[in-house]
Amino acid sequence: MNWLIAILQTALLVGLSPLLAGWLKRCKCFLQNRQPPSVFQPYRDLLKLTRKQPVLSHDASWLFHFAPYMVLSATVLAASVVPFIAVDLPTSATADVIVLVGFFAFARFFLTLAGLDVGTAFGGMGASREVTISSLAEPAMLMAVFTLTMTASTTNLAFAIDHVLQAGLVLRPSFLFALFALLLVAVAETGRVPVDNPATHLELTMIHEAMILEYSGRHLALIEWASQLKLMLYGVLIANLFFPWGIAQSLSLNALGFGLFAILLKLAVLTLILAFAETAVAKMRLFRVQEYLGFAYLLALLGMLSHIVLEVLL
Amino acid sequence: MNAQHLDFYMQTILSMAALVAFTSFLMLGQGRLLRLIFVFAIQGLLLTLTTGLAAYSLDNPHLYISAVLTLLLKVLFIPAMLRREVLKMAMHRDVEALKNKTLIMLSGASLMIFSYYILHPIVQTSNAVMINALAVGLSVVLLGMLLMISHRQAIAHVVGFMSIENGLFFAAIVATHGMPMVVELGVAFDVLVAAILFGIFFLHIRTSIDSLDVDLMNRLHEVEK
Amino acid sequence: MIAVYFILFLALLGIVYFALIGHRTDVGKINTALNGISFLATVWLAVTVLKHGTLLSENKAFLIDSFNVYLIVLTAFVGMTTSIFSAPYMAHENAIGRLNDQRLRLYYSMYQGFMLAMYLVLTTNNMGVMWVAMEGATLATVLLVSLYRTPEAIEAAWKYFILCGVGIAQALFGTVLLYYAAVQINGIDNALLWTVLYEHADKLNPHILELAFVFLLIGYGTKMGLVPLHNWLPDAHSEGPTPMSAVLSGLLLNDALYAVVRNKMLVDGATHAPTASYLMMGFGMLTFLTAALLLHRQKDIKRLFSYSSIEHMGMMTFAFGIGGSLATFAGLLHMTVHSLTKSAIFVTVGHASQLAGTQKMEQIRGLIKTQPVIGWGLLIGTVAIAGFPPFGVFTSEFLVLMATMHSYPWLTLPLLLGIGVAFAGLFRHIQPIVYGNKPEGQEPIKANLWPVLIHLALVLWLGLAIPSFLADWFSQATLLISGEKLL
Amino acid sequence: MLFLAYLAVLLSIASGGLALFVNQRVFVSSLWQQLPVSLRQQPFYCMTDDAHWRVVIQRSVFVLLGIASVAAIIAGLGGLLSKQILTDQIQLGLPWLPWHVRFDSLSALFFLIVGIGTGAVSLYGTGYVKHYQEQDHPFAVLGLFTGLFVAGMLLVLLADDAFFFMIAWEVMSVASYFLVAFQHENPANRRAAFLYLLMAEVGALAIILSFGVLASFSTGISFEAFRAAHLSDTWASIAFCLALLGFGMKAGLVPIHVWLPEAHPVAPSHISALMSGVMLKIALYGFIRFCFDLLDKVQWQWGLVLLLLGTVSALGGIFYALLQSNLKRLLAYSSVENIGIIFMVLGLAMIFMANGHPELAALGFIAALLHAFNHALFKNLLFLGAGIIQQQTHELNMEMLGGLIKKMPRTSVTFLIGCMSISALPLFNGFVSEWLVFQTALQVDVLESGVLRSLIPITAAALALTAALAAACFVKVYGITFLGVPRSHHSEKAVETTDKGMLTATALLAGLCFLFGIFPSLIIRLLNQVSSQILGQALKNDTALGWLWLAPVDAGQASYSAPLVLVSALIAAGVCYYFLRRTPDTLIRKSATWDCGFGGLTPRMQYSANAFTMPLRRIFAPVWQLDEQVKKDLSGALNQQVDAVHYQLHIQDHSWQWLYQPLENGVNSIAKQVSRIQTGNIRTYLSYSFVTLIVMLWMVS
Repeated sequence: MNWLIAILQTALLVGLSPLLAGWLKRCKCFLQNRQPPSVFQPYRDLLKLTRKQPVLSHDASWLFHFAPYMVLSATVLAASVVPFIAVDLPTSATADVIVLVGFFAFARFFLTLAGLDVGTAFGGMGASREVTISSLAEPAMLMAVFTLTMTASTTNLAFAIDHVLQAGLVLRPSFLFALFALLLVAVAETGRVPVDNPATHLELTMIHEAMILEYSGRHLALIEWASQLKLMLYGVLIANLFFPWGIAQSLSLNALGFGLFAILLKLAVLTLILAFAETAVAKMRLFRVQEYLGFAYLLALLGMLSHIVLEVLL
Repeated sequence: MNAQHLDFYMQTILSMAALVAFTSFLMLGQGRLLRLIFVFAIQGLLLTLTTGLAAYSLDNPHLYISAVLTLLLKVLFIPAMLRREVLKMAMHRDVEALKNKTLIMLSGASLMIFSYYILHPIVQTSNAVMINALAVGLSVVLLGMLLMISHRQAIAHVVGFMSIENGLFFAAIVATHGMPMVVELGVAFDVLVAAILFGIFFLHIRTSIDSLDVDLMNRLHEVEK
Repeated sequence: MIAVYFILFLALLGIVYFALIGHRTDVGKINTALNGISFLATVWLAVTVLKHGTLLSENKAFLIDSFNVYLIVLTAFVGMTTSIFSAPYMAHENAIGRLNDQRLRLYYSMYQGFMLAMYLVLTTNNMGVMWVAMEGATLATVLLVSLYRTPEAIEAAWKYFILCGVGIAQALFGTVLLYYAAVQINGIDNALLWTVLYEHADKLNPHILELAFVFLLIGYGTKMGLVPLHNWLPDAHSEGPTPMSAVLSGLLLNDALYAVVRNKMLVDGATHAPTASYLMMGFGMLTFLTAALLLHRQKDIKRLFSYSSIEHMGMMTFAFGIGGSLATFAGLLHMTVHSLTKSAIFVTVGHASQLAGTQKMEQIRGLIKTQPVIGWGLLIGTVAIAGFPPFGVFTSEFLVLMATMHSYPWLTLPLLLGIGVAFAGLFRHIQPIVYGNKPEGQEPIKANLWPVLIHLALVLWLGLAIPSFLADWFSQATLLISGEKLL
Repeated sequence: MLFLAYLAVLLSIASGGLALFVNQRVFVSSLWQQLPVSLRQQPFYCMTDDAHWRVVIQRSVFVLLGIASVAAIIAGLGGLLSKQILTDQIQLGLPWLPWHVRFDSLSALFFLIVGIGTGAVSLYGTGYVKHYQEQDHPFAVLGLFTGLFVAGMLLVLLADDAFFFMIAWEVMSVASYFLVAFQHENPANRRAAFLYLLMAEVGALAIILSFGVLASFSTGISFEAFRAAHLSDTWASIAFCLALLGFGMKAGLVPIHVWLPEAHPVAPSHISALMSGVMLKIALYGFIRFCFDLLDKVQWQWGLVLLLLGTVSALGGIFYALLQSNLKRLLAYSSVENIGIIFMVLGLAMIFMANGHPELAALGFIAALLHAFNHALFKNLLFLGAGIIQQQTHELNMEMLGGLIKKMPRTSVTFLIGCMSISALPLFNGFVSEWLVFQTALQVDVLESGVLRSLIPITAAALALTAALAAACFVKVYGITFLGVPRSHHSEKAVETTDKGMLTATALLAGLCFLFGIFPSLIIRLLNQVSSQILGQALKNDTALGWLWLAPVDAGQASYSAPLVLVSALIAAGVCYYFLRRTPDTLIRKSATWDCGFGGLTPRMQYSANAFTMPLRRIFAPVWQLDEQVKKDLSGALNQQVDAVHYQLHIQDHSWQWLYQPLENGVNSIAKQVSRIQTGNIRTYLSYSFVTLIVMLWMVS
């Protein structure tokens, strides 16, 4: 039973991720008063891509086929770990937050390799920038996550959320810092403005798009889907870790329903904030990104220290 | 105690000691090689007399033998050999200008005092004369080294070396009435061989740097010039 | 006891024989044969000593105890192997015209003369005779140092002669003082015999003995190459023929050390103050460090290894200075392994310099590719002398370190520093010599590497396991010297 | 057990000895003729010609080595499973101190590591040594010292007294020195070898000194006596520092690591595999033995020192690895990084130990051991892979490689697995150990001292940075070396190696990496054994949720189940593959790479290794000493037209400038001063002895 629900929730998460992307686009168009496409446009795109005939370079190796499947399944695994609508599910015990980061690293590893595989300048450029940014972002993210896990004294996401729920609404400075740090990192990791702009294909600025430039057809679909899923995951992570209220603690049907409603609401709000941010700020130079992420790291560090200094009462 | 309480033997020994030390000083200040050699011969002679005296007064026969050996080696053979060298090299005219001679002499005097000073702790154990003799012997040894350090001629070095031997001998004779016979003979043999080797070396050195100035022999150094 | 006379007589015979017909072609073999026989004789002697303990000849002229017996065997052994090596070496030198027949005669006869002096130093019971023999060793070798008659050789020989002569004279003064102190004790005759002196050690006047020890230390220390009395040593080693350097490093230094240690035993018996120990430790440490540093500055390969000899003598002096059973044992072991290794190294060095036609290190290159045997011999020998296990040098150095750690912990630091510096100094020079490509016109030569092989094998054996009989000797000698039992 | 251990040692020595006969065909066959006819009945074919004979000998040498490794592995496993401590004495060494031998589970574990490493090498070696010219690079030397090297490492693990330990230790060092200097015709090797031996010597002296400190507090120099000794805190700290210096120098901690990136690249590849994969672990063993076993108690300050040193090494190592373009040099630096991680978590273990949390200490201890084990696996794998690449392309400079994934499919797969394990991706063994390290670091809440509690998470974040950079670094390695288009004709003409042994060796190691990535609990259970013997404390519930799960501290705190992850990954991949399976109208079409419509893509347009790391180089510039030069060949009117651009990048280690060059200059200048006493003037010499005499007389009187 539990397993079934876990799998269903994962499937739901995976299935809803294009919707989130659509919703985000819609918000942005609305803010930039443009005519928005349908919320379901991403689904259509994916479907179209899967039907198209993929074109591969002569120089592409087996790894090039292989990578998209790897990327997607790693992201799906990550999805299976994160509590979406219900907390105590067996899947969350198979892997904790460190493993979650590991999954993202796994996906990135193959994505960057794929970028290097064909041997174009674009692929290399994208890969190089991607690893740079991620290697800066990862410590900041772990720092932020550690703050929480140390508060809850567990690295298991489900237990952490439980702990927050039990504690009730406690105002913790460390959480504030961690939240901001995680937001910044999430923006960087999911390749949104101001770090990267998924909408552009301008050589000098693109990062994620440069990597996957050679992909087409179903492979492109897989990768697109994976990145949408990644965005979704970060959203869920932030929403459920910091504002877990409403998430289903029992497996009764209405609890689950309420949980679903709650998380969708939170996500909608988060996306709105993101859309605002993306509209407000401009993309920054590549070599200002380290300052941006350095700030994130600083926030995470402050969170950690304030947890150690202010909150642990021995 | 002072001198008039001693028997004649002791008095002679003391005066001999004084003379030997005096000869060393003469050598130390001596710039001309021939005179140097001459003084060295005198010192040998004094040594012979001392040995003979000791042999007579202690009627110890084997000291006679060493006396004869000393006479042959140190008074006749070595001086003659050195003299021949000097004449062959035609160095009998030139004088070696010793740098700050007075300093050397002063340091020689202080060495004498020093050797008394270091032998002083032994005084209470045995009679004074022997200590004095030992001190003279030691100071002769040290003066001999000083001679070698201050002079540049290889011949002077040989003289210094031999006068060190003299000092040892003097100490041995006076303080301990000579070493056992076998040692005496051995030492004498060594001195003989050494003398011969010196002769050979003069030849080689002359042929290699055609001079006997040891300061010219400094090929084997490790100082970066 | 007959063995002793036999050995001495044999050497004497050798002197005369070679002086007459030392230029024949087979002379090298005869030399080897003579040394071989005397080696067997010494083994026999060793066995008898092992059976009956200390031997004293009827006329009290010769004393063979567990301290000097193994040194005698060692001397004979190194003498033999070196003569094996010197046969082809000297033939080659003669062939390329560096030596004429007359000098060859001189060489072989003086070789025997040197061996005679060494045996006499070790076996005699009379410290006066010991002095005579020591001086005799100088006289025998000084002409060999100048054998090549180059200006450098003559200069080196002259320095060797004068410095050692003066030094040894001081040793004689020390002997006189000792004798004087001995004759003070009434009712004691032939007071220069070790046996007698040891009996009455406690009655001797400590002041005089301390003075005497200073003279003896400086005297024999000059022959040992203690800094700052060492200056003659690198010159003499580098300019003489290589077999001579081998025996000088392997034997003469040991015997000088032997003389010092004998006297130290006496002085320790008389003055129950650590003066002698402190003097030796100070000298040892100074010598060790200075030589280790000087290794870095060398250009001539034989000079390099003569400095390493100085360094090791410093370490042994230090070890004996520490006293105590462990350090003494280490010192004895180090004497053995050092002379074995160092003579082996000099053998290879000799071949290497013949191969390259020079002793300048920057002109000797690519030995391994030219003639692997020599190259590897030199490399392994250097590894051994630098104190790497499983060679015996490591064992003794390890023990010295442990002993130092026990008695004077802070002295281990300079010791270790010295070892490190010395190692670097050796290898920075040796590596480019053995490695690299073979330079133009460097051709293999006829070489006899058996001595090296045997020596290194022995050293290796000593490093892995010390045979029981040797351990017994060492422990008895340790008891004799330090007065403490080890095993 | 012990018998097997001895067997392993003897066999490896024997293999070394056998190697000496590689050129002695005539000699041996003459011996053969001596044998009675009855024995000579069967044909002894390999007497026929030299080449054949050489091959046979080389084979049998490596076969012997292989048997030795198998014996070592069995001995190790047996020692770990049977929870007993075996002791013995060999009648060698000093008369009053025979060689003491002790075989406990710690030794057993490292026996296992050595065994695996050597086994792989023995499979690999035969193929690798083929391409050495006999007259330039005699196999006799290589084989002999390889055998001695392995024997030395095994003996270190067996030694139970200071003397024996040092002998074995130095045999290991010296043998490996000769192996580093094996191809001594090019100066780089000579320099590396010298540096290596020098630092090995200094390290060994430091170790001897640390033993000496223990010895002066105890009754003898056997480890039994050491264990009984009780040191004052100061002396214990001194001993600890000396041991850290000695063993750290061998293990390659920053800043005493400089020999490592010099020596590992120049040694033959299978030797660098042994050195980097195994020998560093021996150094680690020595350190663990000294600190956790011989010293009676640990102090938390030591843990702090280790923590900081380890972090610095981890970061420094990976930073320098990132910029290397020589493959083996890069791998060597990444060894520094991994050693840093290990020491870091050892430091955590010490801190917990000293603060009275033995079970957490055990966690850290096991994490360290596990990482050591894993590193041995994948570093071996990577070095062997690098060896294959070198053999096939005669090239180690990544800028000259590329596109090998199509030329050498098998190698590329094994190498990929190696890269994934070393960059700590889930499903592979590297991840498990780093996960455990994080778990250890996150237990700081139990500590009282606020400093530690705030310091340790920061080091954990530093570790996160290290992991991320490692991933970046190995993306670069694999991407530049195997992917893309060949950058030189060397890699253009490269083909897959035909030698079965080399492929088997790498495949074996890759398989192990994967296996222990999926079933870490197998090895962790063995490690528990070790920690319960050394620390007297094992993990309480390492298998609370069943053997599929890994829950080191408490199922409620953290858990990881690699098998389930694997299963679900397969499901996910399978599902999407199923839905996207090739329908006829979506067959893949091959065409040219998109060239933005300009045309004429050349391999030189790809990202190079240096270009790939440029952003990181820019961001972390102060970490390195960079010397970057761009030269343009200008021509045409007013020198406006650029014909070619030359780019040069030279990376220097900071420690050279601050630590090593001053030392060298110091020694040289002192030596120069001292050498002034050798003036060459005899009168000066005479005055030396004169003055000495005077002074000493004055002193005694």
